[in-house]
Amino acid sequence: MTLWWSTLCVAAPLLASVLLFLRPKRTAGIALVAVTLVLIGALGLAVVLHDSGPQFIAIGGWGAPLGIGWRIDGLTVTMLLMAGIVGWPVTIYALDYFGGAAGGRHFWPLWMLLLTALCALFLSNDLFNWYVTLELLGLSAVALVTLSGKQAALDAAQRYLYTGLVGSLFYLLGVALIYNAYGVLDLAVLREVTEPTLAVWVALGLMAVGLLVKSALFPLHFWLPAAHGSAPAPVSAILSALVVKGAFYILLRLWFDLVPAALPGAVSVILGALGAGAIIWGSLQAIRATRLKMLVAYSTVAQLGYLALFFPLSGAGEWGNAALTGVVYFMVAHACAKGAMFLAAGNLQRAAGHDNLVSLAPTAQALPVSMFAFAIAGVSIMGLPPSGGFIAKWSLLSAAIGSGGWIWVVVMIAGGLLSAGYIFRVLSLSFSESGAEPKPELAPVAKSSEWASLLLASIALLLGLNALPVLDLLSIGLPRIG
Amino acid sequence: MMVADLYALVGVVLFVMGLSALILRSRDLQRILGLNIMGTGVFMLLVTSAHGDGQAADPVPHAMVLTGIVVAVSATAFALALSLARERHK
Amino acid sequence: MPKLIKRCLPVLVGAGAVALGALIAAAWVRTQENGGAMTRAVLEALPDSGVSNPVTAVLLNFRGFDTLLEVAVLMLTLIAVWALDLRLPRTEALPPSPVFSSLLRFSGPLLVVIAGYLLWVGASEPGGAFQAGAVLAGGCLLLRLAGRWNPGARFVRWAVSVGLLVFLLTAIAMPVLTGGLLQYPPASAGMWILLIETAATVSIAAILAALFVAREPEGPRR
Amino acid sequence: MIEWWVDALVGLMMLWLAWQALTSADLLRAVAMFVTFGLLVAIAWIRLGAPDVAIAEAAIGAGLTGALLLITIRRMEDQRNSGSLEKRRAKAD
Repeated sequence: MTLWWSTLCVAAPLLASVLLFLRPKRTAGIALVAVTLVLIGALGLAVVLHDSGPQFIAIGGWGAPLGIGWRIDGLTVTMLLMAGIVGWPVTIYALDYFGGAAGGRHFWPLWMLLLTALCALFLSNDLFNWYVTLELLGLSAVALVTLSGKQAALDAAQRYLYTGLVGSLFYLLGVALIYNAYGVLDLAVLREVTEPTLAVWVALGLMAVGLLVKSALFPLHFWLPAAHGSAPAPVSAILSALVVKGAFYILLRLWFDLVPAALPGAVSVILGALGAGAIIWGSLQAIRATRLKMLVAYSTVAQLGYLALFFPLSGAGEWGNAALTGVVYFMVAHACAKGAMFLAAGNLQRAAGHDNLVSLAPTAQALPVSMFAFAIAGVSIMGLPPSGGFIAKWSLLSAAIGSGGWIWVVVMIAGGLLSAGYIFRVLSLSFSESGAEPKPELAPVAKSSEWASLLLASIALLLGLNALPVLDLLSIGLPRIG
Repeated sequence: MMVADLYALVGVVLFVMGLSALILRSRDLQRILGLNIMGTGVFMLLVTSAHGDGQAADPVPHAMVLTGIVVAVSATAFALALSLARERHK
Repeated sequence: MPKLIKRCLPVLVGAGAVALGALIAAAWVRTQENGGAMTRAVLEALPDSGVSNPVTAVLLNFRGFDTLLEVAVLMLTLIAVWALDLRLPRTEALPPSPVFSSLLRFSGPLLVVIAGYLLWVGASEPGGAFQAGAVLAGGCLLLRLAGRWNPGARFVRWAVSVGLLVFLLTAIAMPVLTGGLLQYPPASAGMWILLIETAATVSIAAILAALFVAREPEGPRR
Repeated sequence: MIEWWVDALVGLMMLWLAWQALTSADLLRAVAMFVTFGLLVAIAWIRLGAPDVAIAEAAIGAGLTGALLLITIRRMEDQRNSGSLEKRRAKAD
């Protein structure tokens, strides 16, 4: 069964992309079916995992080192579930957003290819296969950014494209160094043979730089705000919620399987410091932003900083596992909350025809469901109980406290306060006086789009209320550290 | 010095040369050339890693480079079209 | 101040490039040979792969999943270019010239024959779907630029996606036959690979040619 | 011994052509240099015992990429000309 469930996650969206390409005028319902199948596949894998533990699949029947392998453990399945859970409301939202527009004809096959790339990336355990999935993911993401056709989006897309390609080439150069030294691409084999030589260090450094560019860690985030802020709303949600997580997932895998135990502490402290920089800098930019979608995009820069805090905390002995749980939970909670925020922001933008914060108050008051969704998502982003963001930040915080990393504690608390600053800027729109001004003409927003954002926000909340099953799932086959 | 080492060195120089051009050049077309030359540098390292002394060459890096060349031409075509689209809007 | 930075930038980038290059080169040169275990593994499995050119065996069999995703990358780029809607003139045909049309009469069929040859020998000699597809794309473009051929929208869409479709359907049909994803039955592996490669050649040619034309074909007028 | 010099020559020419392609102010010349560079890379693949890659490099890396670069330069010029034409018309109106 493992084979069928995992194949479903990759084959369903890929087949859908071909069908949607062949029949551009057909309804996009095919996409909804494909996303549902991804979700079913991920759930099926969760059941298999629960019953019989981690699984390996040798594609082509060759096995390592000759063939490509899929590895299915708690981390894989959690990520696949994340893709399916975020993908579903986004697809519902996009059905209306791109429904009649000419751009939709291209959106659907591109979105399906992006989902294929993401699922293949999460399943894979092979250095070169990851390169191909990264290219598929990166190119489809850039193509999706261009769909609005505006000059700002095209400029952002170009910067995104060039940066992404450089990131891929750095990664591939690292792969070449590893292959030159060991002649193997399968991570499970490499795990056994790599030693802390100069070649391995340089290779890991190159791969890490490439992947950090792609996951937009400060100060390599320069391409993100414009790209995420100028893309069509459902695309922004996909990019912020899912695409940046793909590169970070590979980094996590490399961290556990390739980084030799004798890691100089300085490296992880530097990564942590960059994370701290991201949290402070991104939050301040979000507080200063004048456009709603730029605010949400800078919030992503800040939140991605928390992912990097994992690195200094992972070395904290027994607390390392709390840090790992925290960072994975953070990825999922952030995906749901940030996806919901971008969808809600998109509703406001569509209704008002712009997203300038100063004159958005009447629009916000006309769309209570979207604002409610934004508020719930905000609770998770701030890390307040009872949300998924709270569980994630609590795990990270307890790892920091337990290991005596007080500096990280201070950063996390400061980050929480700063995020409250920018989120309340948006929420205050609902309560500000606007009676004196004439009511602006608002474009209609589909009910399904409003409810899609609320659904995704509610899942972020639910992740906090019902955390145990997810925590159990992601701990299956998770590398134990410390 | 072995032949493979010579080409590996050329590959490294091509990589950093392309990267520098990408940072320093301002015209789209030159930056795209820089990306392509960077890629060729990586491919050269991959192929030299397959080049053992006297023994048969390892076909896996050859296959990887073939894949890489096709990805590179796809990305180039997209990058060129994107720069054309930006130009039109100006 | 910005002027100073602008003047210093090439020097800084140059110095950084030299340092990075030196680091990579040092890491590369000091690496021991990897012993060739992968080469031995490939040669050992080659008789079961259905082809005798090891590169083709890696591309279509051992690491076929990479290639499947790569064909998806190609289709993706074409959709991405079409989505940019470049508003190019409807026809970019070259002006008719007697030299060109007589050149075409020879080179068109010749390129198709070369493509077919490259595809066929790919099983045992250097060559294969990508090389054949590129040559075939050249032939299609020559015909198109001469104004001899303007394929319809439906044909283009099928030609572009048939490679991915056949590859994917084969991949997910294999578990029924052999129990493994993309795992061919050893006896008929060569046939399956040729089937996939033929479809892929058509698609690669169509996509590369369409990337050059860069204009989305319109559907039938309503 | 003589083979060593062939490789050194190919390597140096590649570097020189790449440099020319990246620094030339004339874009058409840059593309011409790049295509020549691609053909030399194909020779390098043959020297390194990778004939499959050499065929692909010559056909795709040099041929097709070169064609794409050239047509883009031409389209840029066409676009600029027609763009200025439109502006002139708009002024005349």
